[in-house]
Amino acid sequence: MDDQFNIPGTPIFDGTQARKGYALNKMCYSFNDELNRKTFLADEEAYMRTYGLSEPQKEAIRHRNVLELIAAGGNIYYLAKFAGIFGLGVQDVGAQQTGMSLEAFKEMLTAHGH
Amino acid sequence: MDDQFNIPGTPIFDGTQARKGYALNKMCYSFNDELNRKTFLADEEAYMRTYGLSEPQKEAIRHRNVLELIAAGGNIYYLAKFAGIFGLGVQDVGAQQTGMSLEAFKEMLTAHGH
Amino acid sequence: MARIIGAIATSHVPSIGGAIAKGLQKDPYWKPFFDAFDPVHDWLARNKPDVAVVIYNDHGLNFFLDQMPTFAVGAAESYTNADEGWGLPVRPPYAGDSELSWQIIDKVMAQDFDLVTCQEMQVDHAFVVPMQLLWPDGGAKAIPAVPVTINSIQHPLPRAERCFRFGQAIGRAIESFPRDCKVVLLATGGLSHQLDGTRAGFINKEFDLWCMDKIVNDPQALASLTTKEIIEKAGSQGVELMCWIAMRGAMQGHVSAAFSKYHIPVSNTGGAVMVFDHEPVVHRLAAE
Amino acid sequence: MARIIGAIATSHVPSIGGAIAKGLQKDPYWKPFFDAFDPVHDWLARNKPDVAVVIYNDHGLNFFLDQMPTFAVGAAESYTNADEGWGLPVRPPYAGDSELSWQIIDKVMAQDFDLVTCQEMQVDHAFVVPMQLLWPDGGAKAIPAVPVTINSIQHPLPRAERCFRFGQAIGRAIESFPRDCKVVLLATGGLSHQLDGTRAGFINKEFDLWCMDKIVNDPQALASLTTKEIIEKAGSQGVELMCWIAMRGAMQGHVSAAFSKYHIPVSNTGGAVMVFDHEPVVHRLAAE
Ligand SMILES: [Fe+3]
Ligand SMILES: [Fe+3]
Repeated sequence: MDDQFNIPGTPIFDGTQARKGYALNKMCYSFNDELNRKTFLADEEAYMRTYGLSEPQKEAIRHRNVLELIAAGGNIYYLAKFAGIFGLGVQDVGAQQTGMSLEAFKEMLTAHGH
Repeated sequence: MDDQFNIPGTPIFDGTQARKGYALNKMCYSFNDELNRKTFLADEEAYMRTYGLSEPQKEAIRHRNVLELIAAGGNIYYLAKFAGIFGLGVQDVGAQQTGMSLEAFKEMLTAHGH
Repeated sequence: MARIIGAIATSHVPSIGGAIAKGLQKDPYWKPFFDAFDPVHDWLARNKPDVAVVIYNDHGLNFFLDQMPTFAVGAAESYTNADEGWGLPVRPPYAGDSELSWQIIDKVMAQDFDLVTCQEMQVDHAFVVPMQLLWPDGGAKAIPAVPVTINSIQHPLPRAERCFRFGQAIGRAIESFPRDCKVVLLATGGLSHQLDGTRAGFINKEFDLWCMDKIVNDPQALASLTTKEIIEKAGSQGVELMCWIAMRGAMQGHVSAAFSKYHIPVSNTGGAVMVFDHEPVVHRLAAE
Repeated sequence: MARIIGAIATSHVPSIGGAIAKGLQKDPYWKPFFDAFDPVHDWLARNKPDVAVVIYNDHGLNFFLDQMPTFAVGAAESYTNADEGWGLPVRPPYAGDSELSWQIIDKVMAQDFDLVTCQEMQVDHAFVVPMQLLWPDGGAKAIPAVPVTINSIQHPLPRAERCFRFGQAIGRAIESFPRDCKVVLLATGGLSHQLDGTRAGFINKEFDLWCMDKIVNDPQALASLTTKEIIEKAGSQGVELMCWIAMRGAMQGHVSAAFSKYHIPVSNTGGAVMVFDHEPVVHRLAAE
């Protein structure tokens, strides 16, 4: 199915994305487990091979780039576990995707209240 | 829920049975794996403790008694994996439950064709 | 557009797989059962389906009670078989068709069925044995398949009427699939049998023959059965009839029986094989 | 007979759990949010519910895409929390109520919802954070709970209308439960937020306030929203609104808002807390 919603700036994790991203999401899901997080950090390339990531997925992981990861089929909920390895939360992830500084992103969130 | 069907000689694996039998069924489900089958055979009591079986469940396992296992919450599909450890198939299991010899049970099945 | 060209329904008892593994197809006990598949092979050779949707019940290989689905649809590129604990040789993987899987998932969810989607899935004897019966040359020779499971282990089971409507939803999903391809439905399981309790060994030839009659021309008679009635008349594992009912629901055009064979017993089971031709409604209208 | 005495809806963002772990409840950023729970605690102390049914969405702790349910119901004696990968302290287990679980499973399946039943289940921050907010003294002090999940990760999601009717089915199941007990519903998630894409950080105060108005007196206005409309107006993770819609569906008597607070932002989210009183229809009829 195409992204039938077509809402600007808003990825939809549907069957097409789920098929494309399965290996990547499975790897990120494994990061619920601390031992797996450590194994990944000890040898990222080997860990990615074990999970059979595609080359674009590997590149996106190497770049720690959330938009690339989403384009490669990643789902934000599993990607959050990848970000968690580096102590990054949803605001860091939001700042990176919008090209804002963390402070600017936080101010933008606060501004919604007014 | 009670066994709302109340069909003679016919156990119904409903919520009541599922609650009662969870540990037993989980142990039997583990027998899909050959290593687990071997670990069980090497020390049955330890294996049953690991899965937290109740005393009636342990007794039924020790007796290899299918009707007792069902009374203790076992589901026939998982129990079949327990029977499989001893090379017993569904006809052996049927013969045991009906109190027939294997030959008599098979004859009874064949007789249904006429 | 995709077209449902027909369906094949068959028993799936593990000992069939055992007989195949031991090469017992010509053994006096097994010969009448295996011989029934010659006309099925002819039908497949004549009709050349491209892909199969296999409706069956898992027996505790892929699913456990920690997370027990009512209806699940496979959405993988391929499906592995595995050890079920009783020594059947593990079969090589079967190819999936994940495009058709997602077509079914998207369109069936839109019809208010609450699916479980499985991007990874092990298929047990209820999938593998029928595939072996239909394509004896093995996994690589078989056509790609989409596995669909119906819970038959833990009550409450979905009602027969719900399974029938689930099948209808699957049928509509397939027939709106834009790829030009011929789809065959497989239903596996049954007919009457009971493995547990003091009524173990129960088989009901009369009821099985009634089902094999009704499923062609009066499927609503089957869809109207309560779960209790099915268990009374077909035994506690006779609820696998639900898979046949769902398969029949998916064919909403003209259905006729191309072949039908009943043979007692196959292991503990009333063994049945049926082949159905299906002429979809749109094609009939176009021809008129 | 069991009675639904009301409901509590609240955001569940993980950083709330982080703030609790660090004791930041009086911190200027967090104080307005946590202070909103004082009246909620008063409501709980006054109404003394015996058991909670918690409708939430799992974020990839208990469920993965190999087996992704649309609707799942916990049926365990207790529920463990676990590491989600980002350093929240793991909370002690919460007590279940498996009798009520099976009542819901049996009666909701009979209303043609295709459930996944979970006799073992890990509960993530979307269950644990609201339980901490409502019962800050911890797992042992909290009332027993039945977790109910709605898929909000992978499309197709269940439509809002389907979630509303799912809630109605749960409500009927609870109100036919023979045990004399007071049930409170919890809905967790939302309101508007978006974590992914270049629109990340999107919050829609106007829409959130509209939802908080409609959910009291005109829930059908929410149930009629399409998934696309919800994502446009509430962001891609704003679909957690489905949990609120299901909760509201379960209350089919007279509903009034006992308390309501909206606070932007809680992390990336329009933070909302609402408490509802519910007077079941049968009790109203009896009183007339
Ligand atoms: Fe079977
Ligand atoms: Fe959330």
